Amino acid sequence: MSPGSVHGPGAPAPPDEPRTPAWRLLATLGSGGALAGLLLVVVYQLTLPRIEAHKAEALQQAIEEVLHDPARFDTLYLNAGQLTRELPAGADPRALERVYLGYDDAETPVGFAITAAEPGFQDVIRLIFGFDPKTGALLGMKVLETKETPGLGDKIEKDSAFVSQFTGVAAPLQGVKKGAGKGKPGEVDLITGATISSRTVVRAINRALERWRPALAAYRERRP
Amino acid sequence: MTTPLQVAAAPHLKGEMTTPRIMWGAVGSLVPVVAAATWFFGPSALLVVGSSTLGAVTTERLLGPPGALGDGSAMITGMLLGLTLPAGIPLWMAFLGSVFGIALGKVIFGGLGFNVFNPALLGRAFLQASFPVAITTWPGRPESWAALRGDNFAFPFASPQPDVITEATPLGLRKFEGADTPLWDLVTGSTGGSLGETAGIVILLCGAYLAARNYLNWRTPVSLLATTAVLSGALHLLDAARYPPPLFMLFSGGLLLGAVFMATDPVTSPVTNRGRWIFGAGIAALVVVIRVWGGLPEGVMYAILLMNALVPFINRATQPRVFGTRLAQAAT
Amino acid sequence: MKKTTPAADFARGLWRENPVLIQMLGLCPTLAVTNTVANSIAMSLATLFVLVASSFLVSSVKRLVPNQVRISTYVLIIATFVTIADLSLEALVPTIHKALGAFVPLIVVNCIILGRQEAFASRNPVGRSVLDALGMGIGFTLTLLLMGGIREVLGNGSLLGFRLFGPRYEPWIIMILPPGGFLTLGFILLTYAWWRGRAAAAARTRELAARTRAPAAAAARAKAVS
Amino acid sequence: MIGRNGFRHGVHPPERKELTSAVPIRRMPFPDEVVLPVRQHTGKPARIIVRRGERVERGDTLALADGFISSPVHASASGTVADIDWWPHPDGTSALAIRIAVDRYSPQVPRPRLVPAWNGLAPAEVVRAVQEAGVVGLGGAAFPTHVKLAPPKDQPVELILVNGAECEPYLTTDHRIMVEYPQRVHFGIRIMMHALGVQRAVIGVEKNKPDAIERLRETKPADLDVSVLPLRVKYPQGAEKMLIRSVLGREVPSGKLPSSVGVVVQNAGSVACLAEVFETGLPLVERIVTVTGEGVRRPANLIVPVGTKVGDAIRYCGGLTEDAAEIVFGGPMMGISQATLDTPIVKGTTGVLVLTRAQVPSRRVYPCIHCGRCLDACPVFLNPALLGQLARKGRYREMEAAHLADCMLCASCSYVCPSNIPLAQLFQAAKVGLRRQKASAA
Amino acid sequence: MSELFWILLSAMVINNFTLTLFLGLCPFMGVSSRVATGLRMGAANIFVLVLTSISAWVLNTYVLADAPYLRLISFIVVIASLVQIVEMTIKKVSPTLFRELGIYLPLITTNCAILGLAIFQTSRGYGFLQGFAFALGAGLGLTLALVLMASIREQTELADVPAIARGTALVLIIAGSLSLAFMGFAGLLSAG
Repeated sequence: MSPGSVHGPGAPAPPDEPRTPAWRLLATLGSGGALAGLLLVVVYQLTLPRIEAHKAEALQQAIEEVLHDPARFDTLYLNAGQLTRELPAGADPRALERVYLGYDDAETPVGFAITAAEPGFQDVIRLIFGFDPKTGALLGMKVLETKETPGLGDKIEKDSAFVSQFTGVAAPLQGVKKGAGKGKPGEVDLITGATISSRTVVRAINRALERWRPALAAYRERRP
Repeated sequence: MTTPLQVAAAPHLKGEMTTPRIMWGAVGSLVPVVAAATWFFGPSALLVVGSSTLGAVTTERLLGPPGALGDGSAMITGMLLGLTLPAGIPLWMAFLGSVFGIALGKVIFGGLGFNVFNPALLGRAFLQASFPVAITTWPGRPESWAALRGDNFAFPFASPQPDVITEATPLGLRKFEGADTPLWDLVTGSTGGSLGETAGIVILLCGAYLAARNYLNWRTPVSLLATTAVLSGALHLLDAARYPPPLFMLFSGGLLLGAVFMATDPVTSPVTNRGRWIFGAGIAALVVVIRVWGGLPEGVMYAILLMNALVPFINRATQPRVFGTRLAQAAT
Repeated sequence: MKKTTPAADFARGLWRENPVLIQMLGLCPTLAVTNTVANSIAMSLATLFVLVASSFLVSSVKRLVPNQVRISTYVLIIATFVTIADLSLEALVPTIHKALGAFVPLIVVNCIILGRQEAFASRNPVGRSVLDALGMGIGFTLTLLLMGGIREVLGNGSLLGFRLFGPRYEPWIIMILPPGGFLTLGFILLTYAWWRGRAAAAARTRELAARTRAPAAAAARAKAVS
Repeated sequence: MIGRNGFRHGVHPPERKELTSAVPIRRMPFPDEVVLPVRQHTGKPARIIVRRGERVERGDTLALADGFISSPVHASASGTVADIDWWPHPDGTSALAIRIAVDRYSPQVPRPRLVPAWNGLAPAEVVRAVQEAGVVGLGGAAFPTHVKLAPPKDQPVELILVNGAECEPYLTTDHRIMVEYPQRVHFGIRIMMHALGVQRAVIGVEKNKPDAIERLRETKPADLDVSVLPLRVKYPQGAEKMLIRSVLGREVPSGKLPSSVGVVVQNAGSVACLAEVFETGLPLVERIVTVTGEGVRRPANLIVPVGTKVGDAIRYCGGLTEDAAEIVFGGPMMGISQATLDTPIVKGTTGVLVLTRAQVPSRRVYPCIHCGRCLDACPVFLNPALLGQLARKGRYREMEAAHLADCMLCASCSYVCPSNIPLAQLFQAAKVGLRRQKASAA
Repeated sequence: MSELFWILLSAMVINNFTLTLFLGLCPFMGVSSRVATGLRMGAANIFVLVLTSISAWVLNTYVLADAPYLRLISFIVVIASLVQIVEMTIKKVSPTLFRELGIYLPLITTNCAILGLAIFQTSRGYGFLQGFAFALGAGLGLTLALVLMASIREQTELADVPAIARGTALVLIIAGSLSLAFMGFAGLLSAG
């Protein structure tokens, strides 16, 4: 905005104007604010179901993708180092970290879906991956959010050859240059030309697993 | 009295050095570098450098001020840009890079002398941002010297065919695979890399020649190389396994080419000598930071461009102290 | 203010006072979200909606609002409509909403909108204000489409997602990166200045020609008279 | 080089002094006409007191000093005032001048003493005598000598610095004077010491004049505290501030005169001239000038009457060569090229330099490439590159802030500029422009 | 600690607010013709950005948890009043500082970098310290871009820029080049 084209909110009124009583100013702003608030509440209520549905759908899609279509999944909250199925009393659900536990048709747990984030080449890469504590192997990986270079770094999301490697690979992962692997478990071929981005994915998963491992282990033990 | 008297302003004597001579001197000393590149990479090198030079010269001719070709600066831009590219890059990309560098990096500022960024590097940065894969694909050695590398003749605006064998640069090897290249290979140039990255010795000799003839100001490259050596040496002493030794830093990547031919571009480097020391050191520090902690294996191009942007600032900060002013200040 | 026709109110924003190209307003969305045509459309429609709705409302209530709290009220009105646009986009087209990210709420500080309220809607009748807002909004839209078009075609080889040049086209990725935004707008402005320069030169030539002809004609007339 | 015997920066143009450095000073016969501009010195022009047709003898006062910072003009030859009119002036403009048709058969013998004998004069009387004799600095700027001999009371002078650097290429006037008349130099120093009440003097001579250094040392009177200091050969060693820096290791503060560091600088030729005036009793009516350059057939050092037209001097030196192209008054670095052979040699003319066509090629100007060579050349540490760019855009005020006033137009920057940018010329124009801006603002 | 450092560095150079996210373009185009002005504008921005970050955190944590639809309105109102209060305070406390910064403060209200910061901070779920680092980095990045642009523009004033490029077009091309050069910082600290 060019300076001076608009007076600041507190710019003094031109002297030739009649003085407006303060109550009128407050009343105008107050009633305007109230009307705006009212309008927004209405719109919010109208759009909320669809927005929530979109979000839930996106989450469900991601979980289904990394846990390979589980029959259903539970949300587990991390509270004081423990994973709990129920929201602890009085806790703010937004403040708690969580993982998702998927079950197959026979109600057997198939694995956890865990989100992770690490700074990549351009900005933070956020992803979700499925992990089966029984085998110690990954079930799948899906990038949720990335601003990596189009055509290069965004291959972590779009290159199916890269993404499919995260199914069945043993943790912790080890990123290797394409074709330079020695056949060890846990090896993931990095993307040529997008080494940093693909390595960030590997690192994000490894770090998340490291962080979650005690809680996941503890949770398994308590189950019959 | 046969001739009418000429009237001219003082001085009536002139030093020998002229701007075209400086520029053409640089062009001349780039010839051995191009020759070395051709020796290492075969005729592809000549094609790539030729294409980028053609792009630069054509653009300068069409858009630049009349007669600007005579000063030789467009020629330098084209050759330098070519030398920063891999041998197998499609020729149309090399051409496009020069067009961009000259048009938006030089002509738009008013031509020679007014540009803020090194046009060759701006062209290179444009290519790197546009075609990150093609510009970091270093094709492997073909059977015979005369065979072309990569896909020089890709149709304009079309992608190159994926090359079967590729090489990695020493810096890439180190950054992404933790593999070291023997120093001897670096010095002799038997490594992968862009055209002007492997001829370290030739570049040093050409630089020494230019400095001896007073075509370039030696302070920038000396400051740049010394700071790189000191910084990387200190890091190397701290953790020899993690940080590469100074000689590796000096001889790998485009550091020498940048130090001798790009950081010394008078137009885009500081005008004061103190400024040149700072400029060189700043480039070196950025190179070390980008190479060691950055996401890219090589940072010379970005380091020089970033320092180019700082040049007006450095100039302002290193204004010479005018004769007789320190005393005046002391007196008051 | 000079009396203008409704057509002029509408047309002003399209070209002669184009908010982006001439007034250099609203650069942030113009550069930030134009890496695809789809994003450009979504952004410009949202802006158009906010602009028209705010202009309508501001123009309608202008007599009720004391001058001292004028700007605050406008901001309140704009922010309300932006929130509505934001929520609606999120509900209707979640993918595009995600792509636009924070730039939808940032419509609030798009100087075009507040600028039109202050410069036009607060002083003119409702109908003309809406026309003006429509013109400005469409001018903004056109610019964004131009930007988005250039950037998507060069940067991705596609238009609205459809590949234009076949699979062998090598995209200029820079065009969909931030530097590409600056460079594209810069290039558009260069082209515009070049075109205007040529037009001005042509006009000068015509004028000169007319001026040199006129005295000759006058002289001829004078001769004929005498 | 820091410390004694040098200053920082500067340039090394080819010296070319060998053309005349070994040629003894010779007296040129009187020409048919001499032209004496009323403005031959720094300060107010002299006031004319003769009329057309009047007869004048050599040494007669033609125009009186108009104020303290002014200097009179004397007839340099006996003859008749032929005309008083505008005439080409060596500075490139035209100026009011008195033309004297020289008596062909006049013996030109000086009449009895016009300048009082020096012995027994009080310092103030010396100053007056020097002014009345029309003595000015002969090194180029022609600053009235008597003004230098009467410095402000609050800045006591401790040292007389005799400038024998002669750093301009080609010129050998001072060189020959120091070789041929070293006693005069010493005598001049004695007079200055008396007038100023100073005990000590230093003569600075560039090392490329070893014979001058030797002769000055040989002839030094035992009772004078004078030392001869060899200086590095570098342009502009002869600039006052550079010379003081070289000899004393001190910088004259920006915007101040040498007297602020207790020094009076006088060029060697002027010192000798001072002595000569008191020796002969004749006012300043002739000077020694180097006529040189590849465009002159027989380069020489000549004694010429002040006001001799340059064409006459050149003709005496065998005339111009076929390829002569430019005639410069002064040295090649700061001299001014002349449009006509009728320009008179005045008191401040140190040399007449004729350059050939090959030496003055047409110079194509290229854009500034910020190579910084001018910064390395500027002896007063300015940033000529920046100043030049500001000058091109007419931003004089900013140039003033960047110390334009400290530029002494030595043209070292222009000399080294690879892009042939006429920096010194731009700065001179800027100085004029700035003065004008200020005048119109005031 | 390293996370905070990365947030700061990211907002400053890797994802520079102005050169990569296009926030704060108005001052970037308008107030970047003199280095001294640019520096002052930058300083004013850093100050307001940090204050905004703190107030956005307070709002998000204590006020807006249940009414996210009021976020935008609250932010814009709070920022406007904040700037107003700061302006008055500075005027009272230090008239010198007010002369230096005062005229830039009202301009900041309509600067999208400020609102952008609040929105980004919210959508990324930054806590107090993270928000602080983010605001500081963003402010430093803005200042850096502003000052670089100003010093380059001062230099191009001496250049023979072709008529068609004078003004905004040249500034945009320079900004594009700067943005291109800043790409060199990509991946910083994430390579390990």
